[in-house]
Amino acid sequence: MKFGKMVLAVCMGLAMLGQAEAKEWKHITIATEGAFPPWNSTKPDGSLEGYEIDLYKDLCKRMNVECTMVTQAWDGIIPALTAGKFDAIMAGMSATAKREKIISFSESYGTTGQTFAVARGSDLEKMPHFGEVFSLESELPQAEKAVEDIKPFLKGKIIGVQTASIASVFLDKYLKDTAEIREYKSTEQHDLDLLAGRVDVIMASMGYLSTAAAKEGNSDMVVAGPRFQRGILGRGSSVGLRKEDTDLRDMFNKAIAQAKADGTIKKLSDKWFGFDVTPH
Amino acid sequence: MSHASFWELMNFGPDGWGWSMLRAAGMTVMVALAGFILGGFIGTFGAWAKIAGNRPVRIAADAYTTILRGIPDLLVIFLFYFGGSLALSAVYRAFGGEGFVDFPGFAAGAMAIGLTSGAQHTEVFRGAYYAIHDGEIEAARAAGMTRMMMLRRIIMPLLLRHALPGLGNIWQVVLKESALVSVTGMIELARQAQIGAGSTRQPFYFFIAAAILFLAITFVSNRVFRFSEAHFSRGVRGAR
Amino acid sequence: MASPSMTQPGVPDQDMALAGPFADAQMSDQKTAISIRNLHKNFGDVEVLKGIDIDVAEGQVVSILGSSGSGKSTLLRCVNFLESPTMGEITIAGETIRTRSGNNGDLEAADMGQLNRLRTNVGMVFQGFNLWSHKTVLENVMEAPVFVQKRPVAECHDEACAYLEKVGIYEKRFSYPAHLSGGQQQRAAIARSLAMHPKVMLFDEPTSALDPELVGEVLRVMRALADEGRTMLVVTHEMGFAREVSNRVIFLEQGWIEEDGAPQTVFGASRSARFRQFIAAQPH
Amino acid sequence: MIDFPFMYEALMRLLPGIPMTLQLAFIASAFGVFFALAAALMQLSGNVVLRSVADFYVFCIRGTPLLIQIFLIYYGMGQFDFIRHSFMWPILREPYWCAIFALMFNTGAYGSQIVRGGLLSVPRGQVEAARSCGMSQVLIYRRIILPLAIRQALPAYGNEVILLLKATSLASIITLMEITGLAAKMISETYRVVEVFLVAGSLYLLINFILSRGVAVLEKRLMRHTAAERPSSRIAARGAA
Repeated sequence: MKFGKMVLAVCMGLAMLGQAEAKEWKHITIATEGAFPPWNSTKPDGSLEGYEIDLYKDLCKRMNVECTMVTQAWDGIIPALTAGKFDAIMAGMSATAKREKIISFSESYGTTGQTFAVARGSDLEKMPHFGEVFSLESELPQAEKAVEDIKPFLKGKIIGVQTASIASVFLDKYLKDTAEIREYKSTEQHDLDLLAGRVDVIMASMGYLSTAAAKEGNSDMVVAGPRFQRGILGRGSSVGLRKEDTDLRDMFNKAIAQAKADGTIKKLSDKWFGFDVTPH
Repeated sequence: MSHASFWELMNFGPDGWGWSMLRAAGMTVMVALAGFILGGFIGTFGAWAKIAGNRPVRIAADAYTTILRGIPDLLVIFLFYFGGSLALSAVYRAFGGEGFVDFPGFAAGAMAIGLTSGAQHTEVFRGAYYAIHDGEIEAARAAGMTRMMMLRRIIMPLLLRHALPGLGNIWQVVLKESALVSVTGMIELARQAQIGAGSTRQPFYFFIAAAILFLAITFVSNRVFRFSEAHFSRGVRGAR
Repeated sequence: MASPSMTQPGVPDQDMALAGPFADAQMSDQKTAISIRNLHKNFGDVEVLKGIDIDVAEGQVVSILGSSGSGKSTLLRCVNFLESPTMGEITIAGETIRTRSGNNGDLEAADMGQLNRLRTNVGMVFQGFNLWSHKTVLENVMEAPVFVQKRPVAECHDEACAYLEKVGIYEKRFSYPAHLSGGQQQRAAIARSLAMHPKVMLFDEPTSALDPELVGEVLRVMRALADEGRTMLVVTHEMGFAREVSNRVIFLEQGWIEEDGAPQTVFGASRSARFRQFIAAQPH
Repeated sequence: MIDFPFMYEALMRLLPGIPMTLQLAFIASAFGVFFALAAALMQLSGNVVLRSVADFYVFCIRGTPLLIQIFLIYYGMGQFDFIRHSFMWPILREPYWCAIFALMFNTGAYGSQIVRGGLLSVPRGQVEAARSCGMSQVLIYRRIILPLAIRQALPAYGNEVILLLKATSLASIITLMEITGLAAKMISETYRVVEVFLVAGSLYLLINFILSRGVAVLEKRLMRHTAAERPSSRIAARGAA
């Protein structure tokens, strides 16, 4: 019967879609978000650009594998990796202890820290410690003092942050009782709401915010307040991988180490961020 | 905050978003169509199960339609998107494969849509079957037709005629549901509009453009359905 | 053809009759309850009523006969403007309905307030009963007195019960229309229109939708109303009712009044060949 | 394979989302009914302008996905200075009200088709009877047409409320923490999609089950007047006849 044939065809088709990856990696599918400039973003024609787009091409050349890049919405990116939709994540994702329970990370290929942005002309622009960087690992007391210093400014305000981001973890820990926290699916959405006046502050990666603020149409957005990194914020953006693919992690680590050593990472970060994001 | 006009954004030059939006509209139609056809197969089977199946089969079909009508489509798409890969991989490994079965966003979206619309297809086909007069089937039997011939020559054409208006409604629903597939990262209209809105900070223009494209698709497909409804009804009426 | 003289109420000897406890009609002198003047009604190009003049005196029971399509229902429906006349004048209890030209060439009421007030003077009983299906029988009867005439609820309730008693379905007052037989429904509908204390009652083929065995119970109620001296305009196919109960018979043919007079006269020796033909064709 | 303690934890975390889900659905359908009624009356009115406006509204809403409508109202409106400086902004600023608006417009358009069907189903004769009693047009609508139309439309409208309840899940994309929003947040922390969504799905299923039972009970109450529903009263009627 026709129906039976159809079912058979569909099943066979599905089976062919799924070629198991061979043990030695010849082809890697890497996922990014495509909405987190300058790390990664989408151009009008649908193609991708950004620091990670340039970087993955370099790394794949070093690993001598063929790579394809796909986009995936941020809040489903880790489940999609574990579900086997792709093999690696390069989406400005910071390696945190919490995420490492589920997936593994390579060495970091960039870190800019997390900071705030506010609307130009608002009182929040005057938050103290602007331009200072605090490590939540080695300088924890100072960092926590800085948080106390900005609390009076944030009292009763609304902070926008991307769901499942390290900034949201930070806010959850330090500012949950001070301000109302609203979670967005993508960083661009909280930018829109900052400009529209629905939220008073947003928190995201320094690299993202400084680029976003420089963008045309965002002249009303300014970076403010202290910058935090390390600790619960993780050790910088890294390639996210399935735990069992240790061989792939070793390959990425080796390639990243090479790219750091020969200055490729510095060169690319200067191009995209305007400053060096090489982690040390 | 905005400066560029609607037409500056939506032009078809190298910096314009016109082609991207059109491409995304094409993707919307493709994934909706794939889901609709898949839903049709599921619905055929479901209707058969409800009409002619034995008790357990009927209960299963009822459970399927009840559950899928009771939970949000967004959840179904999520579940299917993530759960689908896991399940397929498990099956694949059970048969001795290694690693992961890739499950592309398009297939996931189409299948999720197919699964949700299948529940509606089931009800439409069932209703259409019951709308066929017993006399018409009896007459076919009296004319000495075999079961298969009766199905092919009498029941199917009549079924289609009764089902067409319902199918038109389902198509509308499916078309709109395809917007939810954007959560799987597939770049269809809704997702493309979000990307454009984010990149240019002009959300209104992008979402209105997406809305207009959806309306255009709706309008055209409405016409197609109305035409085919008229066609099928005329044919049958003429034969009477 | 209707001659002007036919429009006069021609049956003084039948001037009756015992006023029942609910009768509003005055017996003293013959006031005109309804006056229809030069009534025309077109449906598109079809002329259904071609100039009707009727004066109904208080206490008169007028049967309107005619073959189907003769315009008798339309005539009745024009009286309370359920159908908009194309031309003409309706006067109810001495008050003429004010009209103006509507969009489609027909007349329309110039003052809806006046029309609605006059409508409460005219009770109407329909062929299809038209009881409000979401209300009980009692609610149906109380609806207009309470919400249109704004009379005290308690008073309306007691009166409604009395009317239901009168038409013989008091024990059904809490039932919904769908639970009643056709005859019961029609009697409820009669009670409903009585409850407004109408000066005139219009009956639009009240027994046509009923099974033959249920016709009698409705006719009995109508006969009782006639005996009370109520003014009634009845479109009917019941020859028995026309002959025995009404004191005036109007025969409508192709939009004209073909015959108008006392039943004895009309049924006895009609001048109209059409009417004699019509009578002959009726089942007995 | 199924981790029950985790599912229990998920249930406990999703339960607080129920009030938000119910609020969105009920407030939106309460307001939406008026849109539905207004659009239906406009569509049935003889006035060409009114009818065209209503037709256009219904066409636009039914022809576009709710997702786009929500985005358009939430992000799209916020794009314009004149809206951000208008008296509406204190309301449009809140994602909660934007979601309500979007859901309300949406259900209004779908509901109007149901209401229109209900209005058209009112028997002409019963309206004529009301008219012959001298009822004004307003009174006829209030006492006869609407009560009858509501009874007719109720089952379909109940279905629409269930669809609306499912649609509230989209409010999560504009930061509202209803059931799906909480589920998405929990997934972002635990990365366990299937279990969390199974729990969320069951919650929706349960709410919709209760809702549909409620509609059925209401329907039974309102449908007392139809003979088929109450054999007992038919027997009573026959006995007394």
